[in-house]
Amino acid sequence: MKRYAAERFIQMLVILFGTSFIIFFLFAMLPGDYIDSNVNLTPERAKELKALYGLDQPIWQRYVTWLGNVLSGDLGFSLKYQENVLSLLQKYVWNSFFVAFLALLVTWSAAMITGVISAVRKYSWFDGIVTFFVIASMAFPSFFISLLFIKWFGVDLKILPVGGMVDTGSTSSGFSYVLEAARHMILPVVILSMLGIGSLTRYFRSGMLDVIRQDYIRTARAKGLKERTVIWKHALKNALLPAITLLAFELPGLFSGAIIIEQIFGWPGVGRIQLESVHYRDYPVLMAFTLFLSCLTIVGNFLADIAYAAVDPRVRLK
Amino acid sequence: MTKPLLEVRHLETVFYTEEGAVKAVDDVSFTIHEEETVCIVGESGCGKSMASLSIMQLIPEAGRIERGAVHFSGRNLLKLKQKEMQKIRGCEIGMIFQEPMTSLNPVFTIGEQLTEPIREHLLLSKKEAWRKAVELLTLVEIPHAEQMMHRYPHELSGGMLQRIMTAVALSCDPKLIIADEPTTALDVTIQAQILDLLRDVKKQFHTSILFITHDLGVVAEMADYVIVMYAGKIVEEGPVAELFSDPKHPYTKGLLAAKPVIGQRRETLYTIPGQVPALADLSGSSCYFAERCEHSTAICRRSSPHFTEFGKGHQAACWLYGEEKADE
Amino acid sequence: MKQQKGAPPSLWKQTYRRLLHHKLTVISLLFLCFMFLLCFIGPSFSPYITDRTDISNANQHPGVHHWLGTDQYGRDVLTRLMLAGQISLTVGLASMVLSLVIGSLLGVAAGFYRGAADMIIMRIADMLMSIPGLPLLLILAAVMSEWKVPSEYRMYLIMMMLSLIGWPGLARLVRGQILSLKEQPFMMAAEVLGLSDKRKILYHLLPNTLPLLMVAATLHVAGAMLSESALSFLGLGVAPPTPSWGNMMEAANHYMDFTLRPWLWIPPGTAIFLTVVAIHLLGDGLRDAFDPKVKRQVKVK
Amino acid sequence: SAGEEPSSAADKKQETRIAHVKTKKFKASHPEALPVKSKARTDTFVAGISAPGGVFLPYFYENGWDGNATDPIFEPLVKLDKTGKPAPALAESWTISKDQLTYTFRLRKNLVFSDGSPLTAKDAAFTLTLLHDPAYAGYEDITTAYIKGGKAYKEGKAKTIEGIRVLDDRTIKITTEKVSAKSLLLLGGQVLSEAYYGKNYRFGKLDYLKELYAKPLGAGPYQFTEYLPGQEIRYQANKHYYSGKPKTEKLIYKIIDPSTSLQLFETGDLDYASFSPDDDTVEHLKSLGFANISVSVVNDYGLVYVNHKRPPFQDKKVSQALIYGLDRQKIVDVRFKHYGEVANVPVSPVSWAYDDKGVNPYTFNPEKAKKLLDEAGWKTGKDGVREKNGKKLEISYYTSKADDDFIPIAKENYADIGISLKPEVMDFNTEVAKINDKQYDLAAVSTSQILDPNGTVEKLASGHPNNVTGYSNPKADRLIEKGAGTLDISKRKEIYHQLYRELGENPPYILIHYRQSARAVSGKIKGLEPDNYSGISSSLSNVSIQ
Amino acid sequence: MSDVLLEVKGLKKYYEEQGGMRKARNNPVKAVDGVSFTIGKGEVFGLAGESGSGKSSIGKTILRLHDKTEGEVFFQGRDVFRMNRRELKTFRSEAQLIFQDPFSSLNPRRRIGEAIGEAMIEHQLAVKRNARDKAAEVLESCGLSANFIDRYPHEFSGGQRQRIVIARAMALKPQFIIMDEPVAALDVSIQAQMINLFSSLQQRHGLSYLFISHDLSVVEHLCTKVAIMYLGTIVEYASKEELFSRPLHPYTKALLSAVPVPDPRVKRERVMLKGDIPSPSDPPSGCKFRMRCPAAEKICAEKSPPLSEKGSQHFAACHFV
Ligand SMILES: Nc1ncnc2c1ncn2[C@@H]1O[C@H](COP(=O)(O)OP(=O)(O)OP(=O)(O)O)[C@@H](O)[C@H]1O
Ligand SMILES: Nc1ncnc2c1ncn2[C@@H]1O[C@H](COP(=O)(O)OP(=O)(O)OP(=O)(O)O)[C@@H](O)[C@H]1O
Ligand SMILES: [Mg+2]
Ligand SMILES: [Mg+2]
Repeated sequence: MKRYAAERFIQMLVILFGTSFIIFFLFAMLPGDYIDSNVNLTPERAKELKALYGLDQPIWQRYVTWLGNVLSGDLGFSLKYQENVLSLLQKYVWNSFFVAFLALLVTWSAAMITGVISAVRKYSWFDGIVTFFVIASMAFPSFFISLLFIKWFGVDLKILPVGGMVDTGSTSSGFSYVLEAARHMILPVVILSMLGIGSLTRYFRSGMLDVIRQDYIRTARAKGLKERTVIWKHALKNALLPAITLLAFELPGLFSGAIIIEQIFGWPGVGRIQLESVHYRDYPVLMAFTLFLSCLTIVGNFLADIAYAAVDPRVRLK
Repeated sequence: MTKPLLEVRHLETVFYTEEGAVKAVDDVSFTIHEEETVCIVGESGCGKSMASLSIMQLIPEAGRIERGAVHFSGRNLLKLKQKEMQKIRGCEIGMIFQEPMTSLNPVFTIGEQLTEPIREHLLLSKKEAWRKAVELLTLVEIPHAEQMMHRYPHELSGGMLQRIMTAVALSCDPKLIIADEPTTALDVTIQAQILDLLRDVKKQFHTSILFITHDLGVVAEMADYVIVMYAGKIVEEGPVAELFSDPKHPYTKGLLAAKPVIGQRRETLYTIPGQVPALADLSGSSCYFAERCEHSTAICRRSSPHFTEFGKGHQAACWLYGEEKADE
Repeated sequence: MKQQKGAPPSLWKQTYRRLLHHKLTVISLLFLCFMFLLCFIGPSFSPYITDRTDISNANQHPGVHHWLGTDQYGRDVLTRLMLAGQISLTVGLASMVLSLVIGSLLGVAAGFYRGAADMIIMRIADMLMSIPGLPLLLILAAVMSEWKVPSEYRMYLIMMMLSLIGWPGLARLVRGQILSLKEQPFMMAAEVLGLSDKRKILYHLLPNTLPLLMVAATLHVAGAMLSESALSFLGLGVAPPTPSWGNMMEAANHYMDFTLRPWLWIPPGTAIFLTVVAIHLLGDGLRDAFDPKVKRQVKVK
Repeated sequence: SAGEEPSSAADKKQETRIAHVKTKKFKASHPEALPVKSKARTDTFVAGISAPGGVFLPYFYENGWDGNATDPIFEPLVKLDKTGKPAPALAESWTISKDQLTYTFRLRKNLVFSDGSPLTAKDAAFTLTLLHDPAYAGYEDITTAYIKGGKAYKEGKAKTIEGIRVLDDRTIKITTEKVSAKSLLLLGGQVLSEAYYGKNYRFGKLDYLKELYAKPLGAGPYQFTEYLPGQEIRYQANKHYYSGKPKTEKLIYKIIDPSTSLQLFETGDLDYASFSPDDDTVEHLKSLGFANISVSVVNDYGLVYVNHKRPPFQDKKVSQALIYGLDRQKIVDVRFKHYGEVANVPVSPVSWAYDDKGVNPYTFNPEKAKKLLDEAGWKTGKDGVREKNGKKLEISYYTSKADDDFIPIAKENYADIGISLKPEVMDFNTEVAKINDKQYDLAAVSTSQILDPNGTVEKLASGHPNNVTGYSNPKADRLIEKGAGTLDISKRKEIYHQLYRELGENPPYILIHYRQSARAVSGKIKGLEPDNYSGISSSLSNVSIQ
Repeated sequence: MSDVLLEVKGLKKYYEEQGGMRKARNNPVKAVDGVSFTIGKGEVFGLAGESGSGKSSIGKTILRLHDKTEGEVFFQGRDVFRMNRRELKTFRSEAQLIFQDPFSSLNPRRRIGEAIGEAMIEHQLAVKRNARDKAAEVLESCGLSANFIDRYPHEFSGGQRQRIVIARAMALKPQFIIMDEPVAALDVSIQAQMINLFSSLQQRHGLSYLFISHDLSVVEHLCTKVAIMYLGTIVEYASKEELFSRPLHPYTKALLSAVPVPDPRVKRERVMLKGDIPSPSDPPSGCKFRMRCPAAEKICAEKSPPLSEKGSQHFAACHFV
């Protein structure tokens, strides 16, 4: 276990280093830097500012400086937001996290239920309809679904808010705040879930189809267990196993996949920060965010391994 | 002889596949009496498992029981509702499967899997079920039964798992145990242990056993009564001693002769020529063994033979013995 | 099936026969053929092939002259839909082929040779997987204009880049498959027979990953078409005025067009949807059909 | 004035010649049809804002939206009125010396910041000094005000800035070294409290201010209460505001995506929103019933840069042909759907400097364009594309708008006259970088709000460091310099008129459009008069809710 | 003893568990733990023993499908583990392996004609043009119809597939074939056919077999020499007649007595073994069989008995025989 953790850790460092390197140098290939985008600056002023921000140094040196700072725990200072990157991300990342997490929850539970049912009743009308909806939800661009839902639920039916995280000017706190935020979350979460649910449902369906054919399912039936127990206890737990590996890539994916949706719904998440960091060449933010996602991927992988071991006794630690 | 416990009548199980309808079990009838061990032998794919699974109504999705009746303790199982059938499975009829490694759920402990049917059928509390499970494990000669309850299947050897499967099958004191090739995946020395155990259990609990195997040696050790199947049909059946000493059907004869036996040196082995037919290619109106039979005649290819009685319940389905043969 | 006694049908023939057995798959296949014909041959029957702007005819309802109406420049929506289909379908297929080739090559290399190659390929895959996609796209787009890539080709280049960086998933999949295939006795047998690596990879490993690749491929076509539309939303898609289904759907982005002129977005939306559905079903069907071991069971009535 | 419906399409065309049309207003037809959400808000005014960054300190924010967000909090000495002319704000008056170099501001009596602390001329002096600090890295380039001694201070050679003198609590006198039309606004900007922002100030060290970015203190009509990142900015009426506490207790800037602002207005989440109008949008707004709509010309214009450093465009005839050959009316019609007009003068019609008399209107004329190109030596080649000395007339066009209306029309128009247009969409910063490097043929840009007409033309001066079009015209150079070198508006008006005519003859770029914007205000809101120079912020203090 | 074809000396094969969490046990699996034997030309050598005792591992290691851990293997005097690529290739045509499950050792996506032909092409026994005909020839020699060459493996029955696999091996004209439980997956009635085919091929071509099986009755029928394995080591080794008539090692005895006899009248006295086979990654000290041995004593736990000659050409590893 120790050796494993150590191996993982080294791998993680390599990956983090590699990713930061790739992103940094790709970013450097972009024409223009943060200062250049301000068309009104006189060349002298621009030069002054570049010196102030350290943008006049050669790219290598900038990378080394950046790396040094990161290693000493300093992620830098956002040029656009004039704020410490860490505190900046902290402001927004939780909002994204909540939506992403809920979406993950919804995606997985819905995919699990529909996947299992359509596997158990494969080729039934239920299976057909589920398949159809699953593909439909995958087939439309997210901005389109967002606008459609806003139109239906927000403007026409007026049952759900059009955007934001709380009602305008709301001062609610405690439980009513949670309720309010929850109402605002419904559409983004649903749409975000729709994006992922398709492939996952298919995945569960085929995983379940595999499991149902296994001998131990027949044994469970031969023991006279209720069909419910057989499917939702014996079969599902096994079908879940391979899916755990998928989970590792889901979370970072949700963070970066939510950009468009956050934008349209005015959800105060990191999506906009991320986009702006590219648009305005705010490289400390972009780099920090990239590192954050890389870490999430790696940590996700690691957690998936552990979760796998927790669920599957065959790989459990001794 | 004691009274019949299970009577299977004209059972027919059909698989609907791309190649057409496959009669995996074709008009099979037999009876199991109380405290009797009945063995079904036959080659792979001849429908042994499907016959037993049809009794339990656990055949795979693609299959359907098209005809027949299965009377168990006076009830026709095929007419029961799903719920009622559930009460019989695991409770009155226990089942042991071929592959102990894959027949236990890898993600649950032995304890969980063993107490499940006990709680489901005997409605015991968790604690009582646990106690009973430990007793069962001790009964099937598992050492350190308490500890074993917390183990996972992959931590145990095949022989142990098969004993645990036996414990599961015994958990609700069934009247009948169906053992579908319980030792095929095991080594000979372990096989001997399991066979011993089954015999003990039968003596102790007065259960009947439906034992499925393709190993004639095992049959000779276990059976009171033997059924020989070929391509979905029963070709011969009879008490074990009769059948081994005086096989009637050419196929049975072939089987007995083809098997090398230690200490019986032969230059070449007797072989049954040809291949086992694919069930899908068979039509109803011939003896399915005709293609490979040395004695086959025109009638064998024309119509399927009826059973001829030889006394003591020994009968075979072969034109060699039918009256029509005389007519030819 | 009596003719089975004679010359046995080949795997392809069987595959073909199995495909036909599955109605949905056939329908999907036919639909895709129809889509291709529509997009690549259809425009030549259109009187509006020049795609010229004509403000006096802007925003026409669907009608006799313009079956699907016109857009705000007075261009015929149907014609544009077909022209757009050329782009979207090409992009989908091309990027599928590319990422399939790269993904399976790298996956095979990693899985077959293991060792250092495996290590390096998989670590790079990890890296690529953890790089956030959107910034990367923006960067790539900007870099390409820096390199003076003509904008007509840029879209394709972006899609190529997408496949170039999108291989890790597939490579992982293929690698896993290769690893498990390598454990199969028939690979052991190939070893015993002293077959060369080339033969082992080309004739034994790759064909056996085919069902998997089939599904991955169909998923990828759908994915590529959708990401093309997402790219258009970000302004990284095909260069206007060339239409693509993605940038036609952009019309929905304008609230009034969205509510008042559904003929602007319903056709491309439906086209994407149906194509994706068809490709999915085809993928499912192909996977089953390509597997000689799977015998599809007939439904019990 | 009630909403007058234009009767026929022809009339409509006439009316939308916006240069001559005043703001058009449509009154709410059913003010009682207010959405529930809006009805529920009785003491709060909600307006939309796109993407503020959270730095609420003038001169220091890096995000234009933060400017909008700080406007209600910080009051300048001098502001611009509806017509773009300077008007008193914190300064009750100001005088400019004869030589146009010395400015003396006279502050109002008893000014205080929103925390009750006094606001004096010292605060104004502090603000200007702060901007001269070498560590100051904000957007404002105070050196263009040429304050005497400013440079010396910045370089650390002087302890104070010589040109800034506080005469008394209410008077500040600033001496500059060069006449500049920009100076008044630069000098009379928003005032920061020295007591609050200058507490820890040491020369060359401004980091301490970062702590205060999120805790603004000013003397504007509203004071900051709370910022919910990415969601909304909340304000409260400033009871110390010099012209009295605003009538509406609370103000909220809600952060929205422009693609849903109409939806949000419709559901009552916003009390005010502005749109790029078209018939559909205006009709829709009218149909809501509760919206007071005003359609007015926006203080900017759209244009396409032409890179005069590239060979084909060094010939004036080619530039002219580009304009003649382009159906700009069509572009404007598609782009603004009856709410825009073809531009011929590089300043918005709302500016006092606007005058298009005698300026060549460049009416769409492909024949003339062809002739000009012929004359310039570009002969039609085999494939219909003109060529000269073996080089084809292929022109790239950079834009950062994915659905740029210019592309389909221009591509067609130019193809007709033998020019092959290669459009390319890229992200804004890339485009800007390319423009700055003069690596382009044509590039679409849109000006930001024009505060002073000099701003739109100064970069055409051949000596200007930011002359990204590479335009060089001695006559224009002279006029530009003259226009910036005087502060007398009537004189400047004349100068600019001459300049515009000259620019018409020797076009530096392709002017495309003026546009209108539709502003919708919820019927319950009274007193809000958005204008073209300060948006809603100048009338915020008058807003009341019925 | 005539010519020695294959000589195995002190062969060991340990499966190292890779590091990492998934496989936490760090003890190597001692699948083969010091095994020596020789196989002469034309000899059929039987290897029997319980599942997991390392029979297949020996077979695979001899053919260099794995790396060895220790020991040497000589094939016709050449050290198998020192062969270069070319020699290895020749070796591959001279020594062949037939697996237990004929279906899984055939590539499901390859016609059998191709499967047989490609091996011949690879070893220059055929060229592309005549590969088909040669494949057909080989098929016929193994009792299959030549029109089968264009079919796919799944279109055959188990017995036919086994013949195909044999044909594929025979196509390379090997001298030595390792048969790894070649009949275990076959139907009873087909088993006999295969066994007969094996002996006829062996006699016709003067082949040598390493015949791996746990079915002692088959071993007895086919082999000339037999070794019994237990947990990676050979516990007894003798000529067939010797071993079956006079088993020495308690494990061999138990094994023989556990083989069920298809005759209900015969009630044999059975040596019942307690317990299960221990894990090869954690074998008991001393004699590996002692945990289950009915005759085990103290010495068995302390010393592992060497394989020593207990009769003429009859070796056994037990302290008490
Ligand atoms: N899922 C299925 N789909 C189609 N046909 C099936 C299916 N399962 C079994 N069959 C058919 O039923 C026949 C009988 O199978 P069964 O499992 O009963 O044989 P068996 O005698 O138990 O063989 P074995 O000794 O290999 O266990 C097989 O020949 C097969 O063709
Ligand atoms: N590739 C491998 N990696 C790790 N352990 C292995 C591997 N192959 C075999 N083993 C282990 O080595 C031991 C011997 O296996 P082997 O297959 O040689 O036995 P066998 O005698 O052929 O058994 P069977 O009769 O079941 O075929 C077993 O415990 C097995 O688990
Ligand atoms: Mg079976
Ligand atoms: Mg083996």
